[in-house]
Amino acid sequence: MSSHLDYSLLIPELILAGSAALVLFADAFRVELRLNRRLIPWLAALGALVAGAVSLAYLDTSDSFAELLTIDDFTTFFRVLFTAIVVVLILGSHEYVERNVRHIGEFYALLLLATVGAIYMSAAQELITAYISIELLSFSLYVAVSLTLADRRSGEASLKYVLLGGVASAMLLYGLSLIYGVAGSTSYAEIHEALSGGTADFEWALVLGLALIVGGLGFKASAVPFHMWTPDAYEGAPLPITAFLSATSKAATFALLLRVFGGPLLPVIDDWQWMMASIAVLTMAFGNLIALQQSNIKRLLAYSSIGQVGFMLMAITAISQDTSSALLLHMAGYLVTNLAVFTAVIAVYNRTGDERIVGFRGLAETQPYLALVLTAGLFSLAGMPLVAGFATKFILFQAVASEGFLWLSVVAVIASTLSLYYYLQVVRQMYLYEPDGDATRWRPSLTSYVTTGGLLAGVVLIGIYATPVFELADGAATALFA
Amino acid sequence: MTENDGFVLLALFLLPLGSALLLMATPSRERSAIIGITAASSLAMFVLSVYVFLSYDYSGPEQFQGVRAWTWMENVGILGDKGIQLKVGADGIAAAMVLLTGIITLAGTWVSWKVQYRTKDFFILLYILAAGVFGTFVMLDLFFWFLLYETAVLPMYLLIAVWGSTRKEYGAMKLMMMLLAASILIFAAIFAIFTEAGIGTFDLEQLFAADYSTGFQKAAFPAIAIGCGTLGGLFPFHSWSPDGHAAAPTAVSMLHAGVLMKLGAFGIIRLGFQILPEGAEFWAPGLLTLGIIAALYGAISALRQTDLKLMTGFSSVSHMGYVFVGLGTFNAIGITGSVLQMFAHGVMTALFFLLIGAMYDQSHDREIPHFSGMAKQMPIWAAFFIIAGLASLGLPGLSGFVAEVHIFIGAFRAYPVVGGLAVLTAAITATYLLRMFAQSFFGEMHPAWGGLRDMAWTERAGAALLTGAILWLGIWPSPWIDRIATTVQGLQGVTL
Amino acid sequence: MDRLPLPAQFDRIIMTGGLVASLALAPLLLVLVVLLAVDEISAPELVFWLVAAIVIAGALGTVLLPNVVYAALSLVAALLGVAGVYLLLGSEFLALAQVLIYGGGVVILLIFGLMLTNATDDPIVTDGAQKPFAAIVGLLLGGVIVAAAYDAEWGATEATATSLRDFGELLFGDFMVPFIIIAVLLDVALTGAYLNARRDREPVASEPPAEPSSGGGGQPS
Amino acid sequence: MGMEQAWLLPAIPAAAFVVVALFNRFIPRHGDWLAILGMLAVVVIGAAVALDFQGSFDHGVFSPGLEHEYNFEWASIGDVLRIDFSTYVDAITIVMVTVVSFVALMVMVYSVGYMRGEARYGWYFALLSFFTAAMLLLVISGNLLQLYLAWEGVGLASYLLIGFHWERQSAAEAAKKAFITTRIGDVGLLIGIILLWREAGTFDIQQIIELARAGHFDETYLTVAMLFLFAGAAGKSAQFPLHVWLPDAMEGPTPVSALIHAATMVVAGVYLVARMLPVFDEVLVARDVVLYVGLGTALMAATMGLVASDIKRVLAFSTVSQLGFMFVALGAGSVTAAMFHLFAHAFFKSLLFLGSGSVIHATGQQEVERLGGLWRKMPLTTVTFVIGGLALAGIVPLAGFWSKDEILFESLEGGSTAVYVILAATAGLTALYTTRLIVLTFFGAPRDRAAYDHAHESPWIMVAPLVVLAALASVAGFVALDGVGEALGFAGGIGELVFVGEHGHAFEFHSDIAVPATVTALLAIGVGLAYWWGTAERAARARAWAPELHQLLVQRYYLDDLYQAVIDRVVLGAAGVVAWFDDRVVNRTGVDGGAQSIGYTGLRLKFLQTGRIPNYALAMAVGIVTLALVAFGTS
Amino acid sequence: MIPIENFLLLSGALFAIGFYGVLARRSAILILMSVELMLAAVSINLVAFASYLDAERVGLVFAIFVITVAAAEVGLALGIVLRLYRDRRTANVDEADELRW
Repeated sequence: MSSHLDYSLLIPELILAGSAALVLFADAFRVELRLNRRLIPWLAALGALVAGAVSLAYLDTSDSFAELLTIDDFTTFFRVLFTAIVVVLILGSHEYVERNVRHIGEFYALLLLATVGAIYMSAAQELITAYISIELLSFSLYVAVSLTLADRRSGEASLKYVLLGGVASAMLLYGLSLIYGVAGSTSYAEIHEALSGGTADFEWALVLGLALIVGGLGFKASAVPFHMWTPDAYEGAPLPITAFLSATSKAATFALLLRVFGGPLLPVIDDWQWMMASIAVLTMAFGNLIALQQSNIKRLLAYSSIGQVGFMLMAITAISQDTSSALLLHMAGYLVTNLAVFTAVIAVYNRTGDERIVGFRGLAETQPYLALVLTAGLFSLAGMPLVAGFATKFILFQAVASEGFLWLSVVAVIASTLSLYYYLQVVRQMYLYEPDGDATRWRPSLTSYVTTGGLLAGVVLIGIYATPVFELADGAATALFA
Repeated sequence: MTENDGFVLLALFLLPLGSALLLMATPSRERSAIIGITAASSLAMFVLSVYVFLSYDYSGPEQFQGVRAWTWMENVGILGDKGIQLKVGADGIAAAMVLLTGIITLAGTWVSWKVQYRTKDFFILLYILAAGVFGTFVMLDLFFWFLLYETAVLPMYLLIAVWGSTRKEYGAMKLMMMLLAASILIFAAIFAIFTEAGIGTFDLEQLFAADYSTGFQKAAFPAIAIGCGTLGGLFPFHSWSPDGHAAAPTAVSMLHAGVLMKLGAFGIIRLGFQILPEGAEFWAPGLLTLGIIAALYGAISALRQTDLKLMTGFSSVSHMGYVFVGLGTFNAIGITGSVLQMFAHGVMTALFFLLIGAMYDQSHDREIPHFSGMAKQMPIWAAFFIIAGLASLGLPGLSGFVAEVHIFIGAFRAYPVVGGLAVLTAAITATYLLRMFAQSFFGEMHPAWGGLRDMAWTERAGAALLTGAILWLGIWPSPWIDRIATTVQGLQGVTL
Repeated sequence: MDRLPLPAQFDRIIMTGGLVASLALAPLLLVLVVLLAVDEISAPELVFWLVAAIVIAGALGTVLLPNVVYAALSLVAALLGVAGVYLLLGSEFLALAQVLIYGGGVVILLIFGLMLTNATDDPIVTDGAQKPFAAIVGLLLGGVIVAAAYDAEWGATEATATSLRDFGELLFGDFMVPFIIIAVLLDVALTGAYLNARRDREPVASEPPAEPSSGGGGQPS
Repeated sequence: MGMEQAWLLPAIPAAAFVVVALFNRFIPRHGDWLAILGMLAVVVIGAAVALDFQGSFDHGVFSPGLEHEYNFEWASIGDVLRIDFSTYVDAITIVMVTVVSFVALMVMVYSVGYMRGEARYGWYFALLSFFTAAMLLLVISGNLLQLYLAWEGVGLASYLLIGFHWERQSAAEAAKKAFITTRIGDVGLLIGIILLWREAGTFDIQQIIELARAGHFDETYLTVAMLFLFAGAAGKSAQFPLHVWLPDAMEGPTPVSALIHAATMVVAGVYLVARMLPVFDEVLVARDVVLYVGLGTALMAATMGLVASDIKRVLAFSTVSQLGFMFVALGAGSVTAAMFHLFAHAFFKSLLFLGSGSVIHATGQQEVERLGGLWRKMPLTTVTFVIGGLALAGIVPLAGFWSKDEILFESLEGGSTAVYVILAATAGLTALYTTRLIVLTFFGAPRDRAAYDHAHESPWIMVAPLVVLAALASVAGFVALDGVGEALGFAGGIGELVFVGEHGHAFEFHSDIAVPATVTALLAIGVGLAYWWGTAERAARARAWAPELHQLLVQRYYLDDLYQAVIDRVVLGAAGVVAWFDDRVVNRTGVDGGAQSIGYTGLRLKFLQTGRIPNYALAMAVGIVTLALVAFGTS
Repeated sequence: MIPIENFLLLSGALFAIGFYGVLARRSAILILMSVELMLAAVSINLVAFASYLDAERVGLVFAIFVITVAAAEVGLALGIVLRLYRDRRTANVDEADELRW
């Protein structure tokens, strides 16, 4: 390995980590420094914003740090995506955090560090780095999930997450070790070479390794049957973290999946394609079927996000440059939609403190604006037209079908039709019933307005004119397969 | 139509969308403003649709007129040149359907001014629906075609569940889920077609031109036929229709039975006949069979219904059955007939629902046996109702006859027996309608309904508009037939 | 062994444990010696099998023993055995690290955990209801892995030792970034542990957590 | 002004309809005068057309192409399907136009008196105009589809007029029954039309006839087609088995019965068959069907008329029976006789109806059992009614005599002796029930004093049409005589003019037929007088002698009950089954069931989520192991 | 010398045993121990491959990282276990099933 250590490539992450440290510091010494607690989120958001802005400077570069991390359009895509997510989340949830989280310094620091991990997952081009990044993200989330100390569910969720996470990473590691043994290297490029050379000698070892990797990463992506932690963790976690789980950690995992299965493991696609396909089908089926029976909004969204994972796994199954670009497009649309939903839910929760779906009764009366945002978001998740969901799903499924997996995309369409049913359950509560309890109109905070508004705009915009996003995604995919 | 009329076609569905946005902006207190906006935009839509209909040049050389395309995205991912474009254009069929939509939207808007509860939201959703319908008719890009097709279905749920009556939630959910379950098949078909064509574009005209293996066509057509057919109330996928209509508020029933169900048949023509002619030819008999079953089935079920709206719903199933019979004949006369029937049934059934609504809003009762001698209490209402009924039972001189006779002729041409059954159905239709008249309109006036007032002016206007359409088509149908027939004769593989 | 940094009252337990272990090992040792004598296996293999035996025994003890303290101790045995394996594979540094981190740190942590959670109170009911399934799955998994291992043609017989220098260069040269990341990761872990383990739930105002400085230390440059 | 303007005939009353229907509230007298003026115009134009026609008629030989046809395209699909609006005028048309326009005029005038003070007075006249328009359109239409259009139009008019007093449930029911029954016939008609089109590729009647003559059609195919066509005719003309609606149709106002259900609409069927007779001639099977249906109906209706107690129903049955006569003539292949009888029948039957109307108007009573002795109070009505009756009975020299004589002759010619005998017997029955009717209504002792005291002669405006029609009923028969025709200015006499092409010879008098017929009629009248004069105890005895027979006749051979049963049991039963199927199988099982089962699956599945870490881990482990094992198996 | 299969065999057995522990044990801490075993198995694999097949010895680095992460994980997990214990006086994972379905 040539040690070409160009730290300038890592500036955005340094900024993120630095601001994380800064936030911790400020929170710790805020008494001495006479800092207002409210400043901290803005500090964190600012850091993330700067990082995102800086990372834009890396457009069209294609360089690598010590052949551990690639900085190309793919990475840039995700850098921007993740920093954007974290900014939006911080802005959208700071009231919630003030109310429900004691250690806000740690909270925001963790968000930022997790983002670093997520970015490196998408940038890694070598197994060790990838693994460490995964763990960084996971650990941050283990902790973050546990952060509503007043709520015992939070602790339970975190325990489940951490223990099962440990098992999962053990599985993943064992798989990686086998791959390492088979290919004799941890570098994506060299693995690709080795595997292209023919794998007759190690057939079983290889497929076992693949199976373990699929399982391990399937856990992170919460794919059935490795998804079991998801609903519990989502329900126990503080709402912003739930959002983060369903947004960043998922996206990062898929970035990694794209890198790994689209790169080093591509030569042995025949060995893992069917695994992905079967897991995808299982995931779609389970996620959507169980979601039909939920009564808690967090859990509902958890299961629905599982269902969504199924759609994305299809793209991995039928991986190719086209599907990857379609997947990236869908992911972008999905993230925006998802955040819109979550920020709206958070805003409502700040008012009602009620997680049950029936808690949304008559929202159309008391807060029509948020009701609209939620409806748009949920419809978009269900893949309805005029909002992001339809266009992105349509293109994703079409891409998968074009790769010869028509049956898979048909299953997907069935699943997403099914999903509409439970999304409608929420819409029903908001529009069909009068609010029980106080029916007085109320106004969410300005930041909620801004964030939800922005996201709603995004949802609609992607829905009716997804072209720019799609072109970015296509660029990223091109970089990935270059 | 010249190419610049593409802007008109674009305006056709941007207008309702725009006014929906405008309505969102207006505070819901400003009732007069809302009424003003809706009045203006619905009138504009009507005028535009009439213009489109009239200016379609049926002697002109090209099939699609007013064709205009705006590139949406191309050369990214799976998409090649002209991958997805916003491409509008109308043929004779579309022209007729656009006119239909314009008429019904106008009438529907008028009667909806009576809505008191969340009027603004109602109109927003209604216009989104209208936009979807207009768009589907004029869209020449498969992606947008389907997008708008779904858009037309989307608002249904809330419209019915919030403003509906009786079992509204059940009806709404059932309608929504069944229709979307059906579009699964359309999705599948579209994916398959795009893949099979392999030209990386959703441009319909190119997809028409592309060649598909016969086997593929035979495999893909049923998906489209059932997928779209469900929206068209094709037996046995019709059961959303009666419940949905029974639950829906007036204007929604009007638009839905009047226009939306036509989208289904329209889809079969657009995607089925025009993309997969061989498949269509192969499956035509099947379509015909289901159609005639639906016609008889709906009519016979209607005999037993006591709820006025349910009866109308089943009669819609029956009449849409004619449409499928016409399509199934796969000859020019039959298909022309079924397009005519789409129009005729559209205005006729819209009138039905308008009238039922006008009565139900006051009486909150639709049980036929509960009424008698209504002609005394609400003469104008009864008169309109009888006209609609006569149109529906295919009385010459009214819209129904013109359409049905074409279908009959076409059917006799292909399968005389089916033709005979179709004609028989018309007699059954007469039976249940006349039974209803004799029961509810004539005889001693039931004292309980002494309080009912005759139709409001808006309703009269709407009813008059629709009746006008019924009579016009009935007495002087050539404007329709010329436009439709030229297009139909252009369909590939269709026998004369 | 009494130098293990454990509370004194564990000595007896440890003694017996060691005794039992050595008794169990004796026959195996015998067999191996015989095999060595008839030249079936080489000397290093003999060592390997001994170490392997320790590891496996320890592992089994960890997952089977009803008494949690015994379980913990046999974990120590297993992990130390693993250190031995590292030695056999010729990487002393790893062996050292293993002993220090596990023997010196992790296990102590675990045992304290056991004490703090009074897991010692109910040493009997340490196993869940799904034991049989667990056994089946475990066996299957092991079988699968072993099958894979023996199916493959690894095409290498000779383990080569690694000099500490090479290792150091590798670690702090090419793998600098992962090293930094892992530093950050440790901060995160500590934060989490500390926040969750704190007994009082009051928001920290006065004393700052120790991490930030090291978090800053996580920064390169 | 000539045949080119034939389209004016329907156009004028149609216009009148629109104006009166929409604006009658704003027009003095609700616009009845408008309708009547319209009719006058029609009569005039009709005459003009007739003159123009006969002017262009070259004496003696029948020459095709003489008929006059005017087309313009109504709608067409390329050259596949062409639907025209076309008028066609020939002798038959002329007869129909004359009859329709004249009777309609009479009825309208009469109605001014009869309907005075009615609610919806204007609407009534509007409907009459509408009916006339449709009827005239029917008779001048040159193609079958247009004919069908008009056909349904008159059906609608009849529906609305029967149900004119819709507040009476019975009226509403009767209207419904009439419409549906005729509709069933119309199904046949439409099928027949389309079947003809299918082979001929045109709706134009003359072209179809030529093609048929040229043997373009397959024999059986044509037979089927013509039978369907005849089903339509039978429906409109109330022939067995579709005759049931006509008696009930008497719920309508009496003038309406006179116009629609005696003179004009009900003869549309006859007109249709006459119009298509050349085609029927190609398939004699169908023609025989026409003949025997007509014969059966004639006899059956006559017997029922014998016992009916409602004055109007008696007339209705007699109408059915007379229509039967006409069909027999057509079945025997003679347009002459049929049209001649149609012509005559129109006058005396409308006369009879209007007379009965005048009676009802005067007494408010229409049960013959409760009338009687009215001749003192309303002499004019009585006289005219008797004239009409005798004409119906076929007594020399009244109209009925000549036409019936012609029919009997034809039945012997084209039919068989049996047919002739039965028909003659029926004629006798006709005379019998006519006598019964007249005797019970106008003579003998009044049975219902109240009605009797209330009775009075009708106003002149009602009596005048009676007189006119009575005069016509007396003389209409003579037109058959060449001399009269010549005198009227019809070269070769109306006989030859109208019935040209049947048999070249001019009309001739068949003493061998006429004498026995007349004798029978007189005999029957005698019997009738003997039975019902005075207290009619003989009639009572006769009734007691065969009560079952009497019941059978009173119950109209139980046909109505049979149909009712069929509708209630079979049709509605089937409908019930289908409705049940739709609700249970298609809906609850198919749709809701599917949905619920999906939901249930979800419910079961969610309990996999036990919330316990070991279970979760187990799931993962199982997943991995399965993947690995499958992978090993496959690779 | 020692064939590599031996080491793989050892690690495989260790991994399986560890997994068994995870599935069979109730106490969160015992489960943690079992996870440690699994991770140890992984390290054995890595080191074996490194010293047998990889001239660059990357596997050793991987192994050291694994060990570190494992240690960190124990620390974090224990903290959470303690919290759980404070919340409901037990460290048995199957009693922590408030969140389910």
